[in-house]
Amino acid sequence: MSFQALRQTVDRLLPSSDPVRYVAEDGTPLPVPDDGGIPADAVLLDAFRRMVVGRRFDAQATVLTRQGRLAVYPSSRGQEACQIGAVLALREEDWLFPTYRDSMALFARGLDPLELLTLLRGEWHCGYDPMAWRTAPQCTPLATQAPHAVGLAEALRRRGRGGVVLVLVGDGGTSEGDFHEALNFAGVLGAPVVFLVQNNRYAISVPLERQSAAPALAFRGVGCGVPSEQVDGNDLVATLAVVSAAVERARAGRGPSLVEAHTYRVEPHTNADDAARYRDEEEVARWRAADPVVRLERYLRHRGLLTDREVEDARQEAERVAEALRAGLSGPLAGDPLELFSHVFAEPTPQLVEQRAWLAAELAAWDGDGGAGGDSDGVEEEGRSGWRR
Amino acid sequence: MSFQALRQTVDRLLPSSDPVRYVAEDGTPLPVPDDGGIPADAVLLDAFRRMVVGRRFDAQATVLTRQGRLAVYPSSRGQEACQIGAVLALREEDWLFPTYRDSMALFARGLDPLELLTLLRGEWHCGYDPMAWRTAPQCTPLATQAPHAVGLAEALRRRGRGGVVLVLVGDGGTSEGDFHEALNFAGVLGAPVVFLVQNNRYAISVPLERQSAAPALAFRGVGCGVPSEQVDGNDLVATLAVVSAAVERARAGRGPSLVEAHTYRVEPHTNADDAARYRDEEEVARWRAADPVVRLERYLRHRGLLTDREVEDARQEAERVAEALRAGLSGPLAGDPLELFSHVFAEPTPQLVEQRAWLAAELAAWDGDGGAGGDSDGVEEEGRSGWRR
Amino acid sequence: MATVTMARALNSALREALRADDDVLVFGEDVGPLGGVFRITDGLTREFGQERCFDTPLAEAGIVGVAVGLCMGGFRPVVEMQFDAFGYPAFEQIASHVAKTRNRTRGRLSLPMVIRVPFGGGIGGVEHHSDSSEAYYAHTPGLKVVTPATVEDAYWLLRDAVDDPDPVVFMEPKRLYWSRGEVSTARGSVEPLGRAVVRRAGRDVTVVAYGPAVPVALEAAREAARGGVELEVVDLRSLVPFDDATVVASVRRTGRCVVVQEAQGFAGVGAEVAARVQERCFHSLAAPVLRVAGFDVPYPPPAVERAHLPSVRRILGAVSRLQFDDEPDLTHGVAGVVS
Amino acid sequence: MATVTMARALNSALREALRADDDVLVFGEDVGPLGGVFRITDGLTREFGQERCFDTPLAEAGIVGVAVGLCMGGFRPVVEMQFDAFGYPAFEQIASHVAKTRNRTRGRLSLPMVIRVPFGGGIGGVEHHSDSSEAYYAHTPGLKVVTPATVEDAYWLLRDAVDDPDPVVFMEPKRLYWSRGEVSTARGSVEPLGRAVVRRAGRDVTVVAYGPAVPVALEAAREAARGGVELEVVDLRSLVPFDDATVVASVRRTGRCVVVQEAQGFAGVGAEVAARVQERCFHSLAAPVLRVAGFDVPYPPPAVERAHLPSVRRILGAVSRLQFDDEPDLTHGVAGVVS
Ligand SMILES: Cc1ncc(C[n+]2csc(CCOP(=O)(O)OP(=O)(O)O)c2C)c(N)n1
Ligand SMILES: Cc1ncc(C[n+]2csc(CCOP(=O)(O)OP(=O)(O)O)c2C)c(N)n1
Ligand SMILES: [Mg+2]
Ligand SMILES: [Mg+2]
Repeated sequence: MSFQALRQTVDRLLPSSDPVRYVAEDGTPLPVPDDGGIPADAVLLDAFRRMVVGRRFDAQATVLTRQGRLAVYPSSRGQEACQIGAVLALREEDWLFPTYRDSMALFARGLDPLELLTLLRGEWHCGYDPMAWRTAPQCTPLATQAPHAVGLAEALRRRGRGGVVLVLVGDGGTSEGDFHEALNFAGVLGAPVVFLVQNNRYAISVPLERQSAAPALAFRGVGCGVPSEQVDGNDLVATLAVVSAAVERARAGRGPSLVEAHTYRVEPHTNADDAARYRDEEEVARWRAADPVVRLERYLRHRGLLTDREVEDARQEAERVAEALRAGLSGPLAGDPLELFSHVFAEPTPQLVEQRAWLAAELAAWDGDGGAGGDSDGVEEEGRSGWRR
Repeated sequence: MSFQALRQTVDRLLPSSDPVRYVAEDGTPLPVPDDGGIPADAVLLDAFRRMVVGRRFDAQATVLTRQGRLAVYPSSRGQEACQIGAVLALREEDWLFPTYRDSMALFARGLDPLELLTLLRGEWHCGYDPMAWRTAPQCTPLATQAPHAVGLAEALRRRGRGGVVLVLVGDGGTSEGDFHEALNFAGVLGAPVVFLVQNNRYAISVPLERQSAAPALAFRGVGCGVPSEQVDGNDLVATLAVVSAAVERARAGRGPSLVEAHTYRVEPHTNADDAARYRDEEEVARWRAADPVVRLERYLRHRGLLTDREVEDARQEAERVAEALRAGLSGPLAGDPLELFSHVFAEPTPQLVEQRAWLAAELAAWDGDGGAGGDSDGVEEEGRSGWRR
Repeated sequence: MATVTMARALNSALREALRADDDVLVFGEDVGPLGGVFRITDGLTREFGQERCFDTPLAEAGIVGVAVGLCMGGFRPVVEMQFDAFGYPAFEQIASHVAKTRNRTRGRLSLPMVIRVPFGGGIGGVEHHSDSSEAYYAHTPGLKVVTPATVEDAYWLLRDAVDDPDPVVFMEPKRLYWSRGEVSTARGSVEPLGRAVVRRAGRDVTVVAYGPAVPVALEAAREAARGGVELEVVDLRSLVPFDDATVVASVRRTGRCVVVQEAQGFAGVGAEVAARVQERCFHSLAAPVLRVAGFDVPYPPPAVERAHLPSVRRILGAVSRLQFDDEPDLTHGVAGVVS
Repeated sequence: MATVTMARALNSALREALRADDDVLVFGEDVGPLGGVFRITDGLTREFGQERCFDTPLAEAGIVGVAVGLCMGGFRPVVEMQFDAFGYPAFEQIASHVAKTRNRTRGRLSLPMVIRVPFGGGIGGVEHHSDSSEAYYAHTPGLKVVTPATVEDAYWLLRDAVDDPDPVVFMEPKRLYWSRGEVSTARGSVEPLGRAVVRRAGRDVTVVAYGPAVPVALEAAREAARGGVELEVVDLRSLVPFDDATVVASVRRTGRCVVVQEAQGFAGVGAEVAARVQERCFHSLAAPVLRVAGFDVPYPPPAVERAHLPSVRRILGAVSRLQFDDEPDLTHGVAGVVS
């Protein structure tokens, strides 16, 4: 490559030095670059409604963990703009690869709240049909979903029937080798995939400065030939615009991109975390004040697009969703132990058939004894049938 | 970080758009930047001598594979400038982390050719004492040595007694997750480590363009906050200068760097490879013509530093080394089967003690039968004692 | 002698190790100010500073690989894999380097590191938080693999692991973190790393267990005793090295053996125990060595994990089948699991 | 019926699979124009183009992870890990995703992929080129693990693996790549994936082996026959699923069993076989099930690898010890290895 050509390539790949922002923290519109179209009004109103409802859903989920109705819940509070903004950039034919953190993204994708909480409730590992929703299972092992996303994008490219893949990764996840391997693969394959790094400044307790010395995580792209951008992730308008541009570039056959959305995890990592051990309230308060939902509301009101009426409607829908969530999670945790053997392989191996028969016999014996669960696993003490020789 | 500060940081981290070059392909000196000092004459002459001897050693090793005296040999031909240039940037107190490819680097480090060939000969996995030589074992699993290098650099930093680490990686190796994890760790720790990527344009048969879409591999650094540079790896003077600058920056406590040296693997991947299957002779011929040894010779002659006398001396030393190599590898492959158990743990486990006793008894019985090796492993057919019930 | 939780005993062991040797370092994900997600490193950064106990980027291969380099520089790293499934990204570093470096270098380069791996289920964890990965490590020559079942062992085995000249994979049974027991910082009679211990003597059947399965086995022994059957419970403590002597002596005495593990059974450590026992005690055995293990399925979600875990009932079921025929018993009222 | 090498049979199997189904893709390191370092993919790029058979960046986790995504998009990837030790970087992808995705999604998402792993030693390879990693995979629920020992099986098991709706780790015994045999592209009587096969009938002792150990076992059987002892050699072919029926039937007939594997013994597949056999055939056994395996050491350098590999002598040694006492025999003239 000539000196000139390389300079141009590099300039094209590097992100802007300041995160893209369309809306000031107080909701005032900012000047928008020529090529950065503002999303349509209807889309922004829809986004606002989803953010309001999502926020309520998120708060309700956190409350349900305290009541033991969810095993664990990693809150999205404060990340509504980047999760919802990113997902609204997708069409139905596109694919989403979320992490455990991305309940708002899944909700914006249209999934039933109960189905998307199946994992976190402890009922099964994935509660929805990934093929039907074009949404991969929520991924727990950090960044391991990134190569899957690239592979699926490559599959879509090969089928030639359209479709783009959006994969979500946390700031911590970018340190994993899999993230890098996926980014590099995407560059080589030219696959239609968008990597969205939600940089919420913490990986559980590990702060960004111990995670990477990068000037910004968006600078990872250039080293793999992937065009990159950074955006204010609490600015829904900018996030939606930047991710949409990346998605449409992929759709047009112009390959992968990386977007870093700067945001903040307002709540502890999960309900089980104790964030006071590693960050101070002042920092959290500052970010609470930079609330993405409030910012969008002010912006929309400023532009005369939103009235009290729409806000009230959204609030009411939010309450309905919360109510449905409470109702849906009020029952006991369902689970058929014999399902353990049902999905290991398309056809169970002889070993699994045998083991299933053993468990079935054991369960039958338990029933005879007067109820399942009446056995000790050494942790909890419960009554059990007196075994005698 | 402010917009301005970030721009400056990024500029500091990015490599120059053209590989640094001090010597033209025909040996003419090129204008040198103000901050890029040319290495001292004596150092350059020493480098030349090592390159000539190294080249001969390399050729001899390739010949020895054909005679079955080496199990395998990955030739360094064409990479003498970057391997030797990089190693001459080190002091004795510094550490080197080589790969299987880096015989020239090890030779320049002062290791005995026979010791550094122990691995490739098949005698043991590492033939030298890494602690004595401050040289890690030649590493085969790609890029896995990179985090080790970072860890050792961090150890040196903690001891505060100086010392810098140089780690060698191939272009292919940069695609592995471990490379990225190491680079990112180095950035965060600020460890005194220099990553030298020898981009020889092939990973076995995989050409650079299928390895990465990066404008150059040196652009990997910025995403991990590691200052980077690219250099003409067939230009010993430039390589030595650029790596020295990186090493001295690390020595001064200013953290890690990444250097990409552009070079070419002139020979097949190893003697077992058939390079005709994936690249054409024309390309190889072009690079053969850009020979780093010839280039340095011309440069030194041009500067009046080198006379026929020095060249002849180097050639004679080269023949002596080749001769010693032939002699050293003329004997049978030595190996004590009981050593299998000697180094698994500091103290063998009871299981290993038991297994060792079994093998000792078996070997004794073999001796009784008239010689070891007289047993079939199903591959080669050899005579064996007639076992009868 | 204080009564503490196993989590606390592990914390004390790390603290004492950091005090005893300046070259000991503790690092990993969230082990710094947070004190680890299970608080095993609680307070260590406060007491010893960021230099001795620190958080790293989220990169398990990197963590283990950096630890290798620190060993080369004379340090003794103790690293944490946050949950056992999150040790898998480090598998290459562990199998190709941690396990092999001493051997590779003919003993010139030793790697005195400890890789702590919280393992096993029974804590209601979502997917990837309850794997049992000990067999992967135990099958890899060059690694010692240890797991405590008592609070006192947690303390002393971890101290031994840190002091060991070789790499030790230290498997911590998560669900025993909150179990309580006595531990003294004077060594007393605690056996060293490498020895198994008879936790309960009994003449009828030897039950071999380790880690989280040991309390279940002991409970089964108490239950069996009420029915007049005396189980001898052997706690392996160390999977590698394996204490053949203790196991073999017990089985030769009892003539019967049940092996209990939580991990999926196929090619697990329990298979090795069963194979060894029958190799070495064949003529003493009155019945086959039976195994009680997890099923050969991915670890289940919390809703059904109890169905997967070895239980008192399953151990007693196996014991009850120790003298009959070869066929696994599907018909008797008391079902058992042999996998 | 043509006589070809195993390498060629594998090549034909891939070619036929690519022909039979447009969704089959072959990719990995050097599998394109070079045809793989063992030439297993020779000519495939030429015949099917870069789109169907292609080289990737050097990133094993990435290769396997991308294959997962391609499966989600309806493809059937066949990926190569260049040597078994180079599959370790992909271990997390294999253990946490390849093995678990069907189960995770209640069967909605299946991963019909094949991971080809050249394995084992005996080829004079330098470090990392001779590992036997099958136990890691066999211990991981959700993976099928298969290994051919004959040329015909190489062809048909690979075809079966590609057609299988579930992920198959296909272990290729490197040192048999150059062995020759007949193979017909009409299926004939070749057993399907999942079944073991009696390669040689014999009344006295069952020798269970797989992959590279099978020819050694057959050679031992020929040798033993000269001494009047008839060994029955069972070739497992498939480690998961495991064919209990064939193994158990054989051992119940012979009453004696030796298990042979090349991998280090501790917690290996041979341990599982020994454990299962004694569980299911205890009352038929006249002697303990003995194992002949690699030592529990890192795979040795070429100079001494022969001392590590199971040999005819060791199998015969184990056979000769099948009826005596519990102690490993150190004194008899013919030494054997039981690990
Ligand atoms: C491979 C792996 N290692 C460790 C963990 C444990 N873990 C779960 S979440 C988390 C922090 C992730 O941080 P980040 O990527 O920034 O995402 P966030 O939770 O902030 O959304 C860690 C370490 C994991 N899930 N996977
Ligand atoms: C983890 C891993 N995967 C695969 C291999 C097999 N392998 C050995 S060398 C090589 C090519 C390496 O290319 P590169 O990094 O460019 O170094 P070069 O050989 O060109 O010096 C490969 C794929 C390996 N050694 N390690
Ligand atoms: Mg985060
Ligand atoms: Mg290369």
